[in-house]
Amino acid sequence: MLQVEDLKTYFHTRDGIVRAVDGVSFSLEKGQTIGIVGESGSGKSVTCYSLLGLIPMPPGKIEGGTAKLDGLDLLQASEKELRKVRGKRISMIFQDPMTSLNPYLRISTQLIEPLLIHEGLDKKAAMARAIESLEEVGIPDASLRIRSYPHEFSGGMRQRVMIAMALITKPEILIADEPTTALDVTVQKEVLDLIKDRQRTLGTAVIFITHDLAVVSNVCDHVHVMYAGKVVESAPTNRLFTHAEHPYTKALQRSIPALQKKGEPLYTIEGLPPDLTKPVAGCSFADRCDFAEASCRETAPVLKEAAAGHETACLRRQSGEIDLNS
Amino acid sequence: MARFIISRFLQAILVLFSVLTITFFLTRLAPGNPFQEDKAIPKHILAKMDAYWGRDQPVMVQYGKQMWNFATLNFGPSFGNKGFTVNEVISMAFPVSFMIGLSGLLFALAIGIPIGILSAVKRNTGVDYSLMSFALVGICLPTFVIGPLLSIAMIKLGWLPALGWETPWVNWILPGLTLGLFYGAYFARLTRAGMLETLSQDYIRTARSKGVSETRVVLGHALKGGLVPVVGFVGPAVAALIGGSFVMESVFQLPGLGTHFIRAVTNRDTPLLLGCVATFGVLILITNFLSDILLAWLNPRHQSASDA
Amino acid sequence: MPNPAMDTPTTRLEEIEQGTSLGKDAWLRLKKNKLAMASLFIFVFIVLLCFIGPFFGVQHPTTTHLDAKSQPPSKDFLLGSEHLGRDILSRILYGGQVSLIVGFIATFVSLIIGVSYGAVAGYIGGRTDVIMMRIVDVLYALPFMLIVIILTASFSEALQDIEFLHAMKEKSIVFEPDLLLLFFAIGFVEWLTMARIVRSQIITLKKQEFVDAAVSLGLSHKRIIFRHLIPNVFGSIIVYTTLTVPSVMRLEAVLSFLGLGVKPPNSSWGSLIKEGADRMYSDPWLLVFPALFFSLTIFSLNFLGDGLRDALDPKTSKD
Amino acid sequence: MLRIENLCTYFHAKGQTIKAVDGVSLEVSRGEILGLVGESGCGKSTLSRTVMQLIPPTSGKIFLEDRDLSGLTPKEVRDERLNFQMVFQDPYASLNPRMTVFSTLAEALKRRHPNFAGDELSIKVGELMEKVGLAPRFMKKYPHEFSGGQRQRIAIARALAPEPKLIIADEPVSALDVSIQSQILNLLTNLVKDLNLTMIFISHDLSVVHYIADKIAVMQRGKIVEKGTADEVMEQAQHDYTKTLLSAIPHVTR
Repeated sequence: MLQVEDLKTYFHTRDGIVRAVDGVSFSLEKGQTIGIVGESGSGKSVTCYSLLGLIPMPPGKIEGGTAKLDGLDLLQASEKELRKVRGKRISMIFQDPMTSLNPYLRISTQLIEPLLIHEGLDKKAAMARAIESLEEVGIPDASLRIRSYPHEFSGGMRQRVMIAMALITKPEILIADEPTTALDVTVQKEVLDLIKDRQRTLGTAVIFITHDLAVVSNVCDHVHVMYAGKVVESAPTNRLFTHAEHPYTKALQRSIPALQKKGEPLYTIEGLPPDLTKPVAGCSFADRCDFAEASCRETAPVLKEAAAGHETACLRRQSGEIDLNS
Repeated sequence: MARFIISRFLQAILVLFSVLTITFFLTRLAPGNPFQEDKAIPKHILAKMDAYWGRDQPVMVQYGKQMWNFATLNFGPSFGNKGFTVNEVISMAFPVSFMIGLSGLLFALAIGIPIGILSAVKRNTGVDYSLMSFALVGICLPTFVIGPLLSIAMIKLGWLPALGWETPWVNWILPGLTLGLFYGAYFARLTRAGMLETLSQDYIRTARSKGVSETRVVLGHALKGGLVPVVGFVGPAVAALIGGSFVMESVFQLPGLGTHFIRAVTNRDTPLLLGCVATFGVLILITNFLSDILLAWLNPRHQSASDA
Repeated sequence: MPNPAMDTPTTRLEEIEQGTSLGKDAWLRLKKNKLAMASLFIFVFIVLLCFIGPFFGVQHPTTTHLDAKSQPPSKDFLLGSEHLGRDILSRILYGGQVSLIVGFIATFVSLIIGVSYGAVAGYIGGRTDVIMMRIVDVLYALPFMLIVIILTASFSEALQDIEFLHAMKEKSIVFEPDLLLLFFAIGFVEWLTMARIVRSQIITLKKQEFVDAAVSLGLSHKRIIFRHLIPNVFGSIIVYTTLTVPSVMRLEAVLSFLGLGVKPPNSSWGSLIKEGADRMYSDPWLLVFPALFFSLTIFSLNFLGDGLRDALDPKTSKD
Repeated sequence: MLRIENLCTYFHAKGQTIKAVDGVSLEVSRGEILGLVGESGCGKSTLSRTVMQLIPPTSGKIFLEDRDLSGLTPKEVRDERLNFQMVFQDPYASLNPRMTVFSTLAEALKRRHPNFAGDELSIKVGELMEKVGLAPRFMKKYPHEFSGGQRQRIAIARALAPEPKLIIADEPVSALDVSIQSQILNLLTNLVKDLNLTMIFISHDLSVVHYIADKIAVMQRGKIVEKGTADEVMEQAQHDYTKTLLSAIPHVTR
């Protein structure tokens, strides 16, 4: 359904060209849920924003690659074509519910907007659909509360409104940019279950962006791990946790406190995240990798199949010199 | 909402009261006597005149009387303008000043806001720089320079009659436009800053992700938030506009309250002075009141959390 | 992990690298902004011209040359002469001194009152803050033009006959009674916005965690205010000051225009422009040159202020 | 080391009283890490700020090494402050952007040793930086020239400078990436072990607290609903709020 090939998005800032997304490829089938995992600065959000042209240009610029949605290349599409896709075929929900809703407009005005634009409904019909969508996401006495303003809702409630707003036009794809990071653990669980439940009933495909490996393991079928603007590993979720094929993924898993025995010092990835303005000839994780060799710093790694549906971008793993799961 | 209105109204009364008190004591402190014409008036006559106007009573009594006049809205005779009461002077001159201020404000909003929005949307491009430097020109040239230049231009282009007082509505264009240009520049910069701030908010990105067209994003989503600082400035702007209207009156020879006010100050015509201050004070309080209500309507959060 | 019980001091003092402070960082960015640099240069040039120019053989501003009334710009009257035969260039330079002095001292007055008032209100908070801010609201609602007019008009005679001022007047123009009055009147009115800006900055700063850290170190209030709060508010104070000077000069010009500011024989750009505007049809250069100097100064100060704001604003520095 | 008895901190806003801390009693002995867990709005930050004397308590007692802090005069409180220091959550807000690392640490060091000066002070600052894993040659740099993780190390060094008896870490790692998080957690555990510190570690993330803390207290709406050793609370949770917390954590399914 969605095929992204070698996407490149750079930011031309005062201190040099930031290669935020440097050749990312992935695909998304109907009803599938994929996770894009990475730490801050890995380019996971920029990747998805580039698909919908939500990057501020300047300073941002899509340098190359294609993103085919059933034949339509989103990267080349005109603003008019893109506007037909946004909110109709692909919708988004964002991280911070406190700031993602317009504080000056009523919930009702913001909810019916996609219906007015994409389905040409009149206000009354759109209003009914909006109340119904609020009930579907579990907001009590929706018909009363729909006319109130965002600041009268709690964080968890607002995220539900966001989900209702994104799914009101029954899009084919939902991009969720860290939807639960700003929420408390208990509320996070409810929101995750809600997304899964709505996905089942509507058959929407979901791209889940997060830095939290544990969230990914519960929600996603397939995971792409990103580091410094590139995908370093992509695998079905269970294989990722049992047979990690890239040192960065393995290191990430070992530094999660929940997986460690008490008292043992946590595994730490030394050094600092890479400077995206300085391109690296070899593997950008080389300076922080325990298995790094001279060869890692010369040739740029490329994603290669390590097992069925499981790719890694670690040269030494591809040549079998190291085994991460021994 | 009612509690909000009442608390604002009480505050307004307090402000007006303190304004009048300050002004009264300021004039009292100032030396000199309203009757000191150039030709020396013998002492005893001066004393009799003082007694007649009650200027010889203890200050507090005068203060009390003056405040009573203020409360009953009649300010007694004006020293400077023989034979006219203050109320008459004001009722004649105030509409002129009010019209200058109003047309100035309208022009300022009409010029400032669209320019502010346009240069915010087209940030850091040729359009933005040229509009903003135009706004800067508006701020840099004093009103009494823009006025004459504008009038020459208009007359040369034959659009407008010369100065004076013939067809009423025509004469508001020039002073209004002059003030409008000046304060329009302020409003333009404020709107641009407000819009830029709002356009960088997350909910604008949400709107775009819903497939909303760019114009609708700017006018539908961003405008309300962007105008909050502008509405906040309307109150103080009116206070400044009144000052500006004085200048307009002398540049375009319009018989407004400003000229009377200046004359009242220079020759110590306290009743007229207080009358003018009260009129202007009320005008400002009304506009502040309106801008608060507009602000509350614009920004629902503002009203419920009525700030301290 | 470095073993914490390190005995030999490994800090070789000479190895310490110098960091770039936010101030230096801002100066570098300001340098890149050509517009701001150009306006800084223009402004400094005008100030020097006004204060040093007269020493280089410019006519005395008040001597009248009856034979050369209302001459267009010529060899001996570089910018022409006005109806009493006085040289325009010298009047502009001396007038410039007056306008600039009024601009800076009135701004200085508003800076001192505004910053301290705002800092105190912001830092103490609670009821005192509310009361102080109510007072500011009262003053804000005042038609400040009236106040300035009342002050200047009613007290100008009073100051005339104070001997002390007469003695000082010869020393320098600053002690001219009218000017003293202007400094105080404008300063008294202009500090309100500065107080509000400083107060809101202090309040947001107070919530920052590094202030809590300073408090939990048991530092004195004085040290917290001057070492932690004021340096972080400095940026917006500088920016706003560069925007106050032009607005104060404009206020002086309006007052002079209404005949309440600088009294003849002294002149300021405001009074010169007024005279020019009166005779605009017959001798346009009387209006053009003073207006040119006046606008150029305000224009450059405004652009400088904008440039400073972008340079000092951490948000824009990160993009 | 620290004993809190029935501490209450109430706020009065718009007519009703908010019971942020409502009768909390806790104990922390020397060299021990107490984990304080609770969701946002449960009052854990208010509790830490009350113990730090940044907010006056409404009632109840706080004993530091059996010395009652709530009864002291403001002057005594200021002297006592050196014994308990705090590490904050947001690395970008907890350092004065206009002061170099050197002046920030020197200011804290001089509180305990006013006589330090000149080179001796620089060396002491250098040692402090090494203790938290930072290269001393960066001491003259400004906070905006460091990454989030490095800034948190500077904040920890500042907390260590006056050699406090108790350190309260209020969500020190929540704003950091996982890889940086583990660096800071290891640093904290080593420091507590080597310098025999006492620490209260506050977080909304139960798994992080379980890893680092010896004892855990779970807080809900101003009250401590469960107390015990780390393993007791994790394995045999009594209170159902703790159980919901535990079940809500997305465990990595093997």
